[in-house]
Amino acid sequence: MIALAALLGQATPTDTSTKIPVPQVDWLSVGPEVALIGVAMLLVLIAALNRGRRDLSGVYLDVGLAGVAAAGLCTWKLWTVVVHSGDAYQSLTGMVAVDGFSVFARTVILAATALGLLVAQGYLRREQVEGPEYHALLLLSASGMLLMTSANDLIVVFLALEILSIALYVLAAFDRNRLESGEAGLKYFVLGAFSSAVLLYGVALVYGATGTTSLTGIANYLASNTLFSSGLLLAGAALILVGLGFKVAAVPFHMWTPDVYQGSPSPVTGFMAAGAKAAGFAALLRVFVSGFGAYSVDWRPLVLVLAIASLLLGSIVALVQQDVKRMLAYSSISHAGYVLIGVQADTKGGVSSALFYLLTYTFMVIGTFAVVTIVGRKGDRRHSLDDYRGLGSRAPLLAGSMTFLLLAQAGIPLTSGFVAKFNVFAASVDAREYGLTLVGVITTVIAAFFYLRVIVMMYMSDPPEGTAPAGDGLRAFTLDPATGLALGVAVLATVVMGVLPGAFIDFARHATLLF
Amino acid sequence: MDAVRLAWLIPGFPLAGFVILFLGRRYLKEPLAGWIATLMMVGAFVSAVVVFTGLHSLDEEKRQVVLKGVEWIRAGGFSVRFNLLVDPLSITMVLFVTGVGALIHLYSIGYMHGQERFTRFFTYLNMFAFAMLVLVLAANYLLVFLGWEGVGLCSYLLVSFWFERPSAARAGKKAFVANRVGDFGFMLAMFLIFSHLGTLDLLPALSSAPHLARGTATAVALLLYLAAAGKSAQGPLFVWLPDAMEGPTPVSALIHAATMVTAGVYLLVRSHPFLEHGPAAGDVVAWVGAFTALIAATIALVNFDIKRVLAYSTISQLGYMFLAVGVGAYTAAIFHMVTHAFFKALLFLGAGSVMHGTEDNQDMRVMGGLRKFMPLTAITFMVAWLAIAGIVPFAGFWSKDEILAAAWVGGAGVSAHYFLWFVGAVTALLTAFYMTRQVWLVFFSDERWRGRLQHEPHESPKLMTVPLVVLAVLSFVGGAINLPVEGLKNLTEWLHAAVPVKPLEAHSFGQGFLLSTVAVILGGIGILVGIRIYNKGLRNGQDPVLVRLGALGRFFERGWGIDPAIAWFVDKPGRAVAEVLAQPVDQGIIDGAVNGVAALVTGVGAGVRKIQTGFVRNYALTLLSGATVVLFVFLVRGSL
Amino acid sequence: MAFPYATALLAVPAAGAAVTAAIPGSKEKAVRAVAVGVSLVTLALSAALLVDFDKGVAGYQFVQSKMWIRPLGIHYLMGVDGISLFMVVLTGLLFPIALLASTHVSKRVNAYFALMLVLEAALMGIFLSIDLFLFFVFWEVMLVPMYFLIGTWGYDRRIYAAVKFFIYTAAGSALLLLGILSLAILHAKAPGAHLTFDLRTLMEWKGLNPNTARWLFLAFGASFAIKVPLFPLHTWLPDAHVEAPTAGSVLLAGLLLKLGAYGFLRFSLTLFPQASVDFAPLLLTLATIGILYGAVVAAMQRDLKKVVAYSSVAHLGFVVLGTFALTTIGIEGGLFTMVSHGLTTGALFLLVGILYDRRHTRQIDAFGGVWKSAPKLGGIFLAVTFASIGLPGLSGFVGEFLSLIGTFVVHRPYAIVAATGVILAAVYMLWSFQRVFTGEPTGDNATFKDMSRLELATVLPLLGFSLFLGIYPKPLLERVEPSVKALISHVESRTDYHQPKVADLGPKAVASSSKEGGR
Amino acid sequence: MNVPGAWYLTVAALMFCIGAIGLLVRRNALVMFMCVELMLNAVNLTFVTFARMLDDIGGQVFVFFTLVVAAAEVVIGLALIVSIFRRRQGATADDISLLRG
Amino acid sequence: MEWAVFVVFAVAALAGAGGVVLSRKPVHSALSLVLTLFSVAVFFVLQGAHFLAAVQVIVYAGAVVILFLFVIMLLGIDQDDVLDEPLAGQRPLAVIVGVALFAGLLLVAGILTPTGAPASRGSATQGDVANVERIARSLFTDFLWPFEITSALLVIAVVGAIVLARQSGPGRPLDEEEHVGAGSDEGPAALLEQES
Repeated sequence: MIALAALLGQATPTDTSTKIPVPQVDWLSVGPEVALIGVAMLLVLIAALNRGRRDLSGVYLDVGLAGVAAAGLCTWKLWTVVVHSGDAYQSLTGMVAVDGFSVFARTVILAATALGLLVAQGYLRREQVEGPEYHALLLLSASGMLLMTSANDLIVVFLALEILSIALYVLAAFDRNRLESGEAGLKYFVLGAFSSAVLLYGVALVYGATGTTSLTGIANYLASNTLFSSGLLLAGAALILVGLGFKVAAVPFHMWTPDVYQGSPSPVTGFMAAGAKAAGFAALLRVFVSGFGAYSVDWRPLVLVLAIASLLLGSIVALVQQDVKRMLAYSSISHAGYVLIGVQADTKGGVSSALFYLLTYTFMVIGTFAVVTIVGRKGDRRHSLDDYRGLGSRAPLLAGSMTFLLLAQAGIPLTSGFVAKFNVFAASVDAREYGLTLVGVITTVIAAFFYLRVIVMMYMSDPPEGTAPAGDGLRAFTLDPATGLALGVAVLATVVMGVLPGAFIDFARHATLLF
Repeated sequence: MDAVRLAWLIPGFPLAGFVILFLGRRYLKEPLAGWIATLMMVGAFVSAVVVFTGLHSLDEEKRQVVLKGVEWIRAGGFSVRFNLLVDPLSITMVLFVTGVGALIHLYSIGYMHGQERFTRFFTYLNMFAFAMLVLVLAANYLLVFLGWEGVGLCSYLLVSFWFERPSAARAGKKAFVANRVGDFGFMLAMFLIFSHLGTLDLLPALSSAPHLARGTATAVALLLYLAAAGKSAQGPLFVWLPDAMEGPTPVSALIHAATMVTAGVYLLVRSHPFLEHGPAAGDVVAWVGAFTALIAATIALVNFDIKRVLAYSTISQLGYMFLAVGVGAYTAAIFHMVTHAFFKALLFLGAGSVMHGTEDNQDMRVMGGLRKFMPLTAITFMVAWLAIAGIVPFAGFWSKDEILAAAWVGGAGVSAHYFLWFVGAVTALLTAFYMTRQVWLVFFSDERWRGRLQHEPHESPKLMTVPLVVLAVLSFVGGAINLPVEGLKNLTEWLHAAVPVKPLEAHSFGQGFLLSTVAVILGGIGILVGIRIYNKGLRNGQDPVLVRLGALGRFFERGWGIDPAIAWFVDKPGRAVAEVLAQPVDQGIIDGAVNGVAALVTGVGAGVRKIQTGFVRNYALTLLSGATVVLFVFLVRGSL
Repeated sequence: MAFPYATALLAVPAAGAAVTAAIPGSKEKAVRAVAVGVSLVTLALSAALLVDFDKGVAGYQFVQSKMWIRPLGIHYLMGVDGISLFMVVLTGLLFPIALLASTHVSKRVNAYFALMLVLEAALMGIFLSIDLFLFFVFWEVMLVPMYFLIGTWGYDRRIYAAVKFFIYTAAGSALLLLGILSLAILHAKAPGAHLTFDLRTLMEWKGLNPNTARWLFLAFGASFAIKVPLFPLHTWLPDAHVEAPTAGSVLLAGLLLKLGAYGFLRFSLTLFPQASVDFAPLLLTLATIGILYGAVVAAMQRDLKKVVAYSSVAHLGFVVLGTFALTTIGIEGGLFTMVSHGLTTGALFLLVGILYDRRHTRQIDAFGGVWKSAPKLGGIFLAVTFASIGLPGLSGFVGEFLSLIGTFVVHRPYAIVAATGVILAAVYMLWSFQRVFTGEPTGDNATFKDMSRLELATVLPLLGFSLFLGIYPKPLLERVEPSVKALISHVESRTDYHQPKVADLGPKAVASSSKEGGR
Repeated sequence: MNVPGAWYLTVAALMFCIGAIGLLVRRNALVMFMCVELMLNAVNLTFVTFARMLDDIGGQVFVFFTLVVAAAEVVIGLALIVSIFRRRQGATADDISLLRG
Repeated sequence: MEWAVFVVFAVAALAGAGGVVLSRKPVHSALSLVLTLFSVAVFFVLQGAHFLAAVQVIVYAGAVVILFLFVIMLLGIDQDDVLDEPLAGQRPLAVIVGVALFAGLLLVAGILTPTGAPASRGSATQGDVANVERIARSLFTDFLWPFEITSALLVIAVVGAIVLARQSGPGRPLDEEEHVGAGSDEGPAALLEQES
């Protein structure tokens, strides 16, 4: 803020000439975003130069991964900077927050991006989709997510949201061979645009209420002034909550989720579930906990209701689904509920537990969708529960990974899912929200039921007649090494964070301390 | 003292026999197994005699010896050791248990000849003897209970020895379950004793019984009586005993006549301080005993199964013993127990011998005039008959006389004791009558078996008749152990160390003599009437008494309808309740609730799922509605 | 440094599971050999633990402590005391038997045995954990192998049973998790305290609001009550027991049901003494209902395995009864019953499994006269039956008697009603025996194959231990007693409750009290 | 003289709501997009009005960004519609509801 | 004067908005939209946002609406929209919710009075600097970062449009069997229901 004031002081009164003082750019603070956008453009360039002459799909993947790695390096560097400076700060005239929180959230998103690229590789090969557009869009979307995590201004939040969303609309509609894909894209788009408009209106109202869109500005204004009427601010906050709630698929703004998750290409769904949710929650946390922190008395009950609704609806409706992707969509709604429990606690513990949850969920869900991608086979169509029948004997490793990941999603100990839920509940109990925690633990039981349905199909129901017995697994399912790698990493991360979560929890806590 | 220590050997011998026979069951076959078992019983008997002499040589005050064994259970102040209590009461029991037991073992070698599971039979028998001896020698209620349940187990195993016969299997189970009802009382009695006295050891518990509140003492006594009623077939619980005749006859003789069924009497005599301290219990015991005696006698009157008649007779005689216990004539009860053991074992063995000789026939309608074919059996059987009928000077006379006299005097404050005496006297008359009926139907009258049996009846082998003779002698002279003459009341004096209760006696010699005379006359009448009626055997296969009695007779024949009553009032409703609990309640309501919750959740899911119409405008509507609601909630809350 | 028994008991089966899983399923013999070998090693370890155990000590022995998840204050904290010792030994004993009895398993053999060993590790973990979080981890993990064992290798309705089992118990665990969390966090908020899940620290904390304690007791209790299972939360049990493969049923009955009772003892009583005292009547009532209800319903079952399953409901009722009598005798009786039930019901399930193997049915009507064609089977079945219905001289009696008498001294009505269960047990067990084994065998029952050596080797040890403990229960009771006494005195020190002292029960006390009454 | 900002804001709110209602009632995807545009314009008007009322240039700058976003959205949205409805002539947004439940 | 202009264009804007929603033909909706957009541009001018007014006209009227018209023509200009409502209650509910939202914003929230601090980033109207320059200054200083990242948005728009507009590879028709059952478990009936 001081820097900002100084800048303003320099800029406005005297200098009426055309010279505009360019603000100092702290490149490192936006390094990850820049890296991803840059690589995305590079990919488009490569494609343009190559013009489909050679199969460069491997190169695209490598370039994309390199971009993620570069972004990761920047993030790591940022971490050391934040830790060394010991305090959070803002760069680029207060538009970008540089703090532990953004570093952690970026880590989550970069992990999702890397895994998303890897999972997609097998899918793209199988569906014979050439060209780097997929990679480019994915990276651009990821850059939007990164922007969201570090956004310290509502306008940046809005733009980042649009960047990540618009790319996802396209990705959702990417599979032109399936009508569902197009439908998913269109539905996502219509509702996304609608919710963005609502969010934007909310931003406008908050702007009117506080005279600024900077989150720190809002927080300072609210902390130092008593509004004679809080209606405008609360209306704005409510509409922002709607817009972000839409992105994280919280009930009642969740309606798009099942359709879009089911219709989108499976790798996209995985990426969407992990990344978009993480980004949405990062923004939600930053806007509400830090921006509207002074009004937490008002928004906490609302988030409580959203959390309960998400937990219950997500898990209950998932029970009756026959399509695994759709079931996972509902499960993602209930997962959003768990993260909301952490948000609702409105404490450092709550925020860190939400962050940790997002980290674990990223690996779980992308791993799960990696399996879904493989089982979907050519055409990406075999997603009904029946398609999993006898998977345990046809492809033991695949089924084993799926089982493990589903158990992790169900929150069975020694998986990251358990530790994540444990943290979230701990935060909630710490905030004395026993009722909410109770709903949370009960829904874990309901949720266990539908995860078990898949497991039952894989192991306990006999394979459908006519399919070859064990040993034929490799021919039935094409396992791309990249997808396999992603699956392996996801499982490994889920194990590690389940068995030795201490370091990760510390990371999340540390991230929250510098928030 | 050292001789007393040999008491360990008493249960030790049969236990050893059990272990040897069980482990060596592949190699030990007929008849070796039988001999081993018998030998063990003889060993036990000999040790018992040695212990008896040892104990006898002690001063009367020191005649209660506790032999310390290892600890069995100890938990939080509750402690039970495997201690043996050697005192006149237990040794008296031990003597006749081992003595009669040895004879029956011997008899069984002959009786079980050719049986498929010969070795197993003797294994069970030895196990039974062991358990029975533990029961009587135990110095602790819990240890008594160990033996108590042990004999129940053996009873189960032996009754359903021929488990291929469904009736035998059923009878075994019935016996065990009826006993369990009693065990329930036993356990509660122990709980009460422990919770009030802090110990289950017999001597300390009994000596401190007078400190108990009257109500508690009565409760303990009644609960113990419930246990005894189960084991000794009293009251409605007697129903198992007639069915238990499905077992091999030596088993009936040993377990269901001489030893196990008397355990209840032993238990009450042993626990007499509770009875004395809770006199209301004595009333119950005496009254139920008297009426059980009467009812069982009436049923025996009209039954045609040679063993069942004896079973009902046993119930009846046990009723006498309980009558004695109820009026406080403990010695009389024990006395009758001993003599009863002699003559009832004899009767059963005799019946077994008859069956052995008549192709396992049990129906008295298919007998008659057998004395010519099995004279020894007939003679010994008749000795027992006179003993049970209470004819001077047979053993039964003395003991029964003592009980009736005690009832007349009415000790322990029992109410309406003259009436009790009257019931007892009527029962005595009936006893004499039905036993005469049995003797005449079996050994005298016409030979109704002709044409119905393949072979002519024959006398049993020596192995079986020798025990008969021995028992006949005992039945004849057994009364000598406690003659109602000062100085000859050996048993009373002997038992005094364990049952230090003043024996009840007639107020004067004249009164006593009169009572005895009445008893003998009643017995005589019963016998004479019986002979008169049954000398001609049956009339066209019909029992004249049964015909004369008409509806009453059929009522008797059906065992006073107690079995059907239990079936109607306990079994049927119990089964109905169980059916209701098992299906409608458990599966329907409880499990239904569980599945119902699941179905409800799924149903809600299916319902909510319909909201997801697939139309994007509809989704937008939900979103906008949500937004509006959020807005309103937010604002309304914010303005509050 | 003492031998790390806890870790060894956990690691050996876990490592064995990994090895077993790694062997190809086609090498069936190797899989079996490795699995059985591993379980035998574990048995040897638990036997060594039994020998090494210092029987005079009330507290935990062989404690191992290591920070696990630092930010949450969670320790890898394991140890054994008198209460858990025999659960560990029972686990060690039942697994080799269950594995040996798994002869009929033919599909995915390696997975089966690996899951069994995972289950063993999890159970060891449950019994050895002193840290609540660690306990919960094992508690939940245990569900997974059991779920697969039932669901994959079970009988016709296995999936329904497996899912029901999982969901039902998971529902309980959910509340348990909530309880553990709330307790630890409330404790952490107390001045001078930090976040910890160490049972020993938490049980010494006196700052818990009594009302909160009651709620927490209910949260813990719900989970344990489902596991026990207490009426009316028992309906998962018959389904799971019946549909599970034989070895699974053995373990379910032998060990998994004990978890609930163990939980009550280990956590409910220690952490919430006052609430335990307050809620004791409720639990005693449910336990008593369970005893009668289990027996009555068992009597009406047509499926032999269901008879045994419902009998477990009744038996575990005695355990809970003894536990919530809150007397040393009662609790020791409860613990004893746990071990005894593990032996006898385990054996019963093995025997029912044998019957099923021969005839592929468990319907009681289908059998009859089997004793004649298979005398060993009949004899052993009968012996086990008597052990199960509490015949003195066999282990069942000691436990039942102690729990009942321990209850009687403080809560007479419950003990009296519960004692009728003794009658009912005889009814249903002997009735079943009668229908299956007695009579003249016909048809397939006439050619019934008697028990093989292997089958004898699985059942006889159980029967042997049952007999041994029935005659000489001292080795168990004397090791259990110090811990139980410490537990009771912990409860007494925190509540107004005092168990009646047996020393006060003697004749003199009676005399003086009657005098007082007279005044 | 000057029209108070409140009037502009009211008009903007009304436009926003009309746009929202339009999106909910029209079945044609194109018209639905137009309604979104209406809503965005309402927001723009709100921003500009607040900018004037608070005398802050920031509000006007936001509108600039909104315009960019709107343009990008339209491009993608129309491309989506074209790509879908090229295959299904004369369809409305409702006709693509394979995914539901 | 300003009042008169405001009233006229307010009516026009709302009429245009109504036209968008109520017109039978998409073309008419698009033309109504132009009316509204133009009115909003006038409001911008009235409130001193001259630069935005210009951009509004150029971008919206010049580009966006044209694009709409292109697409309408591509998909068939002469088609009347189906105006009947298959969803029971959708329309009344939509209106109710819309009105409720409006009422909520205006009455309960009272959005008409800003509560913020004035001029945190420089004045919008004061001083003698032109509106364009004010925006430019703000855009390249305070809002430099958002301005830069809009580039990503545009790249996405371009790439996305290419991806979506590319002719679908095989261009094969969908067999019924393929997509039925994937989404719903209600079978082919569900699909037929929508198409009829």
